[in-house]
Amino acid sequence: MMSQSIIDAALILVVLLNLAMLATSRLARCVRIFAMQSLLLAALPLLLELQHTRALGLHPVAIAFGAAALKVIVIPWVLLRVLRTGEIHREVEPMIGFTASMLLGSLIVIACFAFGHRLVLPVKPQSDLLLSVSMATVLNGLLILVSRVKAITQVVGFLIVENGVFIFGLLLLEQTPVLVELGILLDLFVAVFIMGIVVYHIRREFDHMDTNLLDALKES
Amino acid sequence: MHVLFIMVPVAFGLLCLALPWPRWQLASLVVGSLVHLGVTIRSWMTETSIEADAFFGIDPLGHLFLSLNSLLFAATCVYFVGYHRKALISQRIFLACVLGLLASLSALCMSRHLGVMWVSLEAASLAATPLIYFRLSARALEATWKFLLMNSVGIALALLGIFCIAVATQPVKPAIFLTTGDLIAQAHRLDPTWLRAGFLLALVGFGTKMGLAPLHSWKPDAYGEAPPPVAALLSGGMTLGAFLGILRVYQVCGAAGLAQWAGTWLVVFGLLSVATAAVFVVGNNDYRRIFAYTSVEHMGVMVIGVGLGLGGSYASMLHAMHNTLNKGVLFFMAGFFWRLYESNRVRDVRGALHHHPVAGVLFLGGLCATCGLPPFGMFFSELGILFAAAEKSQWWVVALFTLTLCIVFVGVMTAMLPMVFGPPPENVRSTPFGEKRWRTVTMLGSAAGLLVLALALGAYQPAFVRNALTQAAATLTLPIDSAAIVVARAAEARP
Amino acid sequence: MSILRAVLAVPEAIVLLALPPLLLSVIAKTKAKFSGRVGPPWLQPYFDLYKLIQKTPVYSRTTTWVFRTGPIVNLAALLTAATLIPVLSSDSLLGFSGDIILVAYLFALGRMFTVLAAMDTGSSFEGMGASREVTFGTMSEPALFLSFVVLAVATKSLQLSQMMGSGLAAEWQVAAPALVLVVGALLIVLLAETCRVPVDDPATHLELTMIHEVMALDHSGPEFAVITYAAALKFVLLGSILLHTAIPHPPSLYFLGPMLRMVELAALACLVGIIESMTARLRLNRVPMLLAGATVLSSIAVVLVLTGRMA
Amino acid sequence: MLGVFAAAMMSIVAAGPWLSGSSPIESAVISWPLPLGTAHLALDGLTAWFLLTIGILAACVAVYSPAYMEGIAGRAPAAAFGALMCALMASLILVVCAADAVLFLVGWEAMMLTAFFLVAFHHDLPEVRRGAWIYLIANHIGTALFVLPLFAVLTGGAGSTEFSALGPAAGTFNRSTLIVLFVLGLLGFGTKAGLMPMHIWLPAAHPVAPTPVSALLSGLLVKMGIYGLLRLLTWLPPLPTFCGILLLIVSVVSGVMGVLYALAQHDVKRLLAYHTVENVGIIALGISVGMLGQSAGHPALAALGYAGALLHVTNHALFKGLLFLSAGAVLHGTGTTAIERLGGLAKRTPVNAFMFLVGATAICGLPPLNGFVSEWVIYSSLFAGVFRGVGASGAAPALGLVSLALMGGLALACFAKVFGVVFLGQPRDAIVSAHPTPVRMKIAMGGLAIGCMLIGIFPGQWLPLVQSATSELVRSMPPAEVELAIRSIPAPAAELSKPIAVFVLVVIGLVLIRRRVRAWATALHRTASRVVATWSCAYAEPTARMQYTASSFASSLIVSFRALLWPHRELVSPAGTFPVASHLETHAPDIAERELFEPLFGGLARLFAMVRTLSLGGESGAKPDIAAESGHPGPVRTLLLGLVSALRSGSIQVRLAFIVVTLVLLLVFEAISSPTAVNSPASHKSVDTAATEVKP
Repeated sequence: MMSQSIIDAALILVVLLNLAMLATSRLARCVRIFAMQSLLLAALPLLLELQHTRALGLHPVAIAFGAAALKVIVIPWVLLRVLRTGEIHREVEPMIGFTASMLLGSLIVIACFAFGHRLVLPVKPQSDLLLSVSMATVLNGLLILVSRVKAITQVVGFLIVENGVFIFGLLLLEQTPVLVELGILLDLFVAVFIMGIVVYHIRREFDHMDTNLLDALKES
Repeated sequence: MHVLFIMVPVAFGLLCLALPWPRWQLASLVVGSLVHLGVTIRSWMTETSIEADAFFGIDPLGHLFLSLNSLLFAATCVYFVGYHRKALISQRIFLACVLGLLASLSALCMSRHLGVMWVSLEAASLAATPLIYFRLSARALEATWKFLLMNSVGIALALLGIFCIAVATQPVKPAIFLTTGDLIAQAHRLDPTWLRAGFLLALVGFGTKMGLAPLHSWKPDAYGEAPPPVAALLSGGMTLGAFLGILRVYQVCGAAGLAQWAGTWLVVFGLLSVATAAVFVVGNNDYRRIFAYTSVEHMGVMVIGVGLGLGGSYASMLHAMHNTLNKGVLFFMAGFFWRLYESNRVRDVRGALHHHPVAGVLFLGGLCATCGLPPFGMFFSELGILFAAAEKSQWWVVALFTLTLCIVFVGVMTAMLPMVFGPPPENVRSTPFGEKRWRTVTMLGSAAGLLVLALALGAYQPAFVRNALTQAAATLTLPIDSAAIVVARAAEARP
Repeated sequence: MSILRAVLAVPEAIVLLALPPLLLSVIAKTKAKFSGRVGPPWLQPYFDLYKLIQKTPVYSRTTTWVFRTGPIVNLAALLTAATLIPVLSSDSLLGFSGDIILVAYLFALGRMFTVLAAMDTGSSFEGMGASREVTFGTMSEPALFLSFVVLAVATKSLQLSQMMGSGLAAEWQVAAPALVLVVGALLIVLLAETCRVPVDDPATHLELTMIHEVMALDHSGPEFAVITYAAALKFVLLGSILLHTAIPHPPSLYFLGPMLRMVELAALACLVGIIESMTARLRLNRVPMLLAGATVLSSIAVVLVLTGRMA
Repeated sequence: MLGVFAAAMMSIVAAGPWLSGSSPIESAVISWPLPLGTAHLALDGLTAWFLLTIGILAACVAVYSPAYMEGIAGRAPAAAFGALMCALMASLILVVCAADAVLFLVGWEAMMLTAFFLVAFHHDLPEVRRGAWIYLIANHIGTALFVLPLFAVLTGGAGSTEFSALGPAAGTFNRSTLIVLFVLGLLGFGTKAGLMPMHIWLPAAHPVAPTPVSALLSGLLVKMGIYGLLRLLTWLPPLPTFCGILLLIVSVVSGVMGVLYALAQHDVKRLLAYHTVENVGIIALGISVGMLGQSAGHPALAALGYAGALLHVTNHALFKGLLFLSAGAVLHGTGTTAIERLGGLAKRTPVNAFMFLVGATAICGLPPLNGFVSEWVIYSSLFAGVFRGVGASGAAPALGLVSLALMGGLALACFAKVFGVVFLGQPRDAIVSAHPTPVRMKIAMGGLAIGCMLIGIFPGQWLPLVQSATSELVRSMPPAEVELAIRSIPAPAAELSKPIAVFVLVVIGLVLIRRRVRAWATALHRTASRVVATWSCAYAEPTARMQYTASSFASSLIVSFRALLWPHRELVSPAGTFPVASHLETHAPDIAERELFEPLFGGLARLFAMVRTLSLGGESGAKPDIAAESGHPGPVRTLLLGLVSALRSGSIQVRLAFIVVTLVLLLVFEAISSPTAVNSPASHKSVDTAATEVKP
């Protein structure tokens, strides 16, 4: 069926976006890539629902629109605003070089695909890729978290991890009640909001966003 | 009833935001926490029942933790009245966040649904973030950033773990909610592989929040930089919440017959934490960081206790109770010394016993309680865990446990005794607030209250306390060895 | 204890109390003979004691009651020991199982008070002597006890009179080598405890080299008499322990035994005199070697006895 | 203080009936809900014996303390002192009365803690803080590392914390477990009892504690270690001979080394502390004979050994208490306990001098005082051991005999030194003045001194009291023989009392004669005795500086035992025509402290410091030497450098990396360990079909 292939294509695109995120050197573009990825993810529940049962239930729609509103519009807006207000030096400054992190990321992706299709789900998922893609996304997000020095990039990394979890959540669309998922999205939003504030403060305190220099607190 | 636990703090928190006058804001903070405490006490009087597949309900375990939190918050709010300074930026937000923390922790303790639990825990950590940044200094900011990021990542992993458990429930038809009741009831039909994965992810996630080694590294920074009352709330209250998260998942694993497997992991992490604390306490020169590491140690002890099952989990509940009381005392005294000597460093604080006898005695009491000396309760809990390990004849656990605890004792005492004994240094002020005695009285009073409570509950255990603890422990251990599951499994196997 | 024994105990006690000074003069005579002199009259020690007793004492203003009681306690301890040690007849008045320990500790008590009396004067010489006394006493004690162990194991008894009586005579056939070693050890202990050459020279007047005499520097009059007499008595007691070990009398010779024992004591005194005339005093820091030698002898004896008993 | 006194009296009264006749064990479960275990108290012969000891000493200390603490005016309030003393009493009584493992441990730790606060009472002085710290750490390590695991093993086997359940459980253990248990007990309780080499806290804590506390420490706390060991032996079945020999060797070492170190000390209280080590060694000697007797199946021997140990427990409490109180009186009067500065106190405080002399005579085990009685029993038990050929065919008891004799001689030397230098002669330091001793202190000391004398002179009445306590210890053996053995203990005491009576009479007689003689001589010459300066070979005016010092007094012995002591002497010998400032000092630093514990703790601290600084920044020990490597760093070194610098920085990335790595490791470990985690594609299909057919 075609929706199946659409879903798979979307998932592959998500993974590619991860790698693109690893490769890009501009903060603003990182945020935008994240927004695009989120858009795809917001679309996914609808596609899945369509493929699964020909009608659209309230639940996936709510999820889709909540996610879209939050991750595609609000959060990127917050981040970009932080970027703009604090005249942040716009380079990414990775601890691991772009090519190296690219390679690592793609290795992760390969490993996840190799491992993921060996993992047995109790119920056959709509797409075999879901599992692998979510794992790949989570791990890539963690990689960004660990390898980037800018506070803002770390926020983005955290968001990527959340996206991976979101993809995993799609596996059990019919289970988790809407309330909980919206709560989760809300928490996510508040988290990012507060992060944004803190990042802003960091810039004001240290007039930089380089978390490498945040190491006054250690055992002596 | 359940709504009250959440709405009372929320309402008073909004009141804090609304009221223009600082004094009134403080008043509403104290009143709010006290009302919450009152509601808690009331809840002990009345018999509470749990409706199935409700998002909120009070089971013995949650009730215990809820009461502990409520008590700690009440004491801390009273303490804060004495502690706070006039020139305080955005005091209203701070107070609102304190009450928000209380609300979300109450929700956490009462939540019957893993998702709801996760949401409220995340909310708790978000409410805690501004509290850590209270001092508006660069160091505080750094601590805040580390706390926020690490906890968010941890919590995300925990969410992944919960999803895995959800995946594990897929074979169950008709589909069930993620309410703990259902999960435990249907545990034997869950997919073990995904359950294991879920447990491990949740362990790492909640473990980060709880501060188990090697995921603990945000703790010393946060506790060292946050204002001491906040550190007390985090180490005595929020860690309990994270612990509860682990326990919920552990309950499911236990019901699914994975208790042995999960327990082993808990013991491993516990021992690792106690050992880490041992290494980092010795020769440390910042007393708040030392307290942070003792917190890591106590988390480890609790986890070990649960991992050992049966007798151990009772001791673990006992330990959780005394940890809350004790952390309150320690950080209250730390705040007092901070005001008294204006230094975090151990070597700047000398001769407290001469300088301020009451504070010295309280601090000494807190130390003895932390180090597990009788008649304080931690002596009994640690002894109980030791005996439990011996009963299961896990000699390695016995050996490592005693050795590491001993090292922690040596480290803490070596560092802290000079703070209490000896002649005080010159050029320190006699009372932190000049002529304002009432501040001293409130601070020391709340500390003394907790300490006396710890002492009383350590030496003498009233029947209802014992019941609460044993019932809480029973919820952890009963499903594991109850015959029902075995029968159910047999029924499954037959066709 | 039979009536006869009680009756016989009286003359024995009298002889025992009267004997010691005589032995001193026996030693003196022997040494005189060896140096080709006539030597003092036989009863000289008794004259000395009488002279001392009637002198009025001179006390240092540093001293306290300890200075006066010291010699008395010492003498009392030795007299008590005399009721436990078989001296002439081969059984003792108050002997009981375990009295060897009491005897050893009575000697120690005497030493303690002599030393304290010496230190009471606050003079550096007495302090020096006291230090040496306790040093050598400490070192001779293990040798003494090990010898006791040998005798006890050999005779299965803890009562001196049984350890050295006719019971031992039988043992001499079995465990002769061990007992010979014990006798050697006991001889050394005797010389050390009674402050004789080669450990100490009572005749010298170089205070720096003396042990026993220097402790008595400040004692005068009756106290000094008591000290002198006590020294002699100690010689008799230790000597008779040595003799009962070396030459256990069979019970067959009834009243001959005590007479014979007196002769043997005199002979022992001669022997000591001969030793004093033949050998020179050891350097003080060599003395521990001698006592260690005694300990070694007796410990070898212990090993012999224990292994022998195992076989 | 009244409270302490009352408690002491009560304990004596409580102990009374149990000593007279061995009535059955009386136990009471108090309805006091503890978080763990049951509040179960029991009173048997052993308990009663220790209660008696506690009572006697504590009563005298209670009389003594107020006057003493008035004299030593510290900044700390007297009320706190009294309260702490009461707490200490309570915990002591709890320890001996507890019949439940948890309750016992509560008492045990409470005792340790209250005693710690008492030791640290005058905490203004740095040496007090150090001593108290060493006390706390040493005792807690002993408890935490050895006593707790011991009880963990026992209760783990028994499944209950009741003492009554531990015995049967111990019966089921195998040989190696029993040995482990015994060694744990030896280390744990030995630390409290101060057996070498776990003794280091005694010389640290005793000198700095207020004197009544030192008396209690040395007289009672240390005995609790002995109590614990004996209690453990009542549970364990007869142990292999090896254990008995081990204990014997340990006790011989602590006895001889203890008294040797004592000989080398220059501070009265520190010296007394080392003598405690020695006397504990003597007690343990008795216990070891008892164990040997048990393992060889000789009830008489076992009973004799244990009886000797128990007797010495009480006697040591008496005379060591007396000595400490008397030393306290010296401190109270002169303000110092430095031997070399004191002298001639017998003239100024004669009563105190007499008290100290009594204590000294008793501790040297000299007749006619109580020390001799117990040592005599231990001697005879050792001899009996040699006869029976127990313990390496009698060699072990023989060793015990010799070393006990050696200890006696050395103790004599040591106390001759102390008494002679401190109380006799002239004051060595002019500035040291002596106030008279208060009456209440005299009364307290008098009580103890009278106790020593009574026990020493009437052993026949004393020995029977120990029977019921001893029978507790040998209960595991055939009762008939045990009965006989117990009866046979006090038999020789009657014999012993005869010559002692003779001795006392002779002394009195000689004193009377001396009186008459002096009267007669005075009548003869019409001149009373003259008092002049010390003659000392005709020095015109001997000064106090010319006296023999304690160091010189002990030096000859110390030098001859230097192989064991490793003393370092500072001898500035006089040189030149007009020599100036020559002096001799001998110090014997504690081998166990210097060679065993300091390196151990130092090493641990260094190790932790390295780990800490490496894992979260700070001054790293590793970084410089890696950085110091000159030249262009290769890949490995770069990696190392990067790793180290990353670890040193408290950077957020590293900490997140910790989380990630932990997670990945866990999952990988699970995936590898559990085969069900990863299925082969083959099984995939079956699941698919299952899923499809489940789907409607």
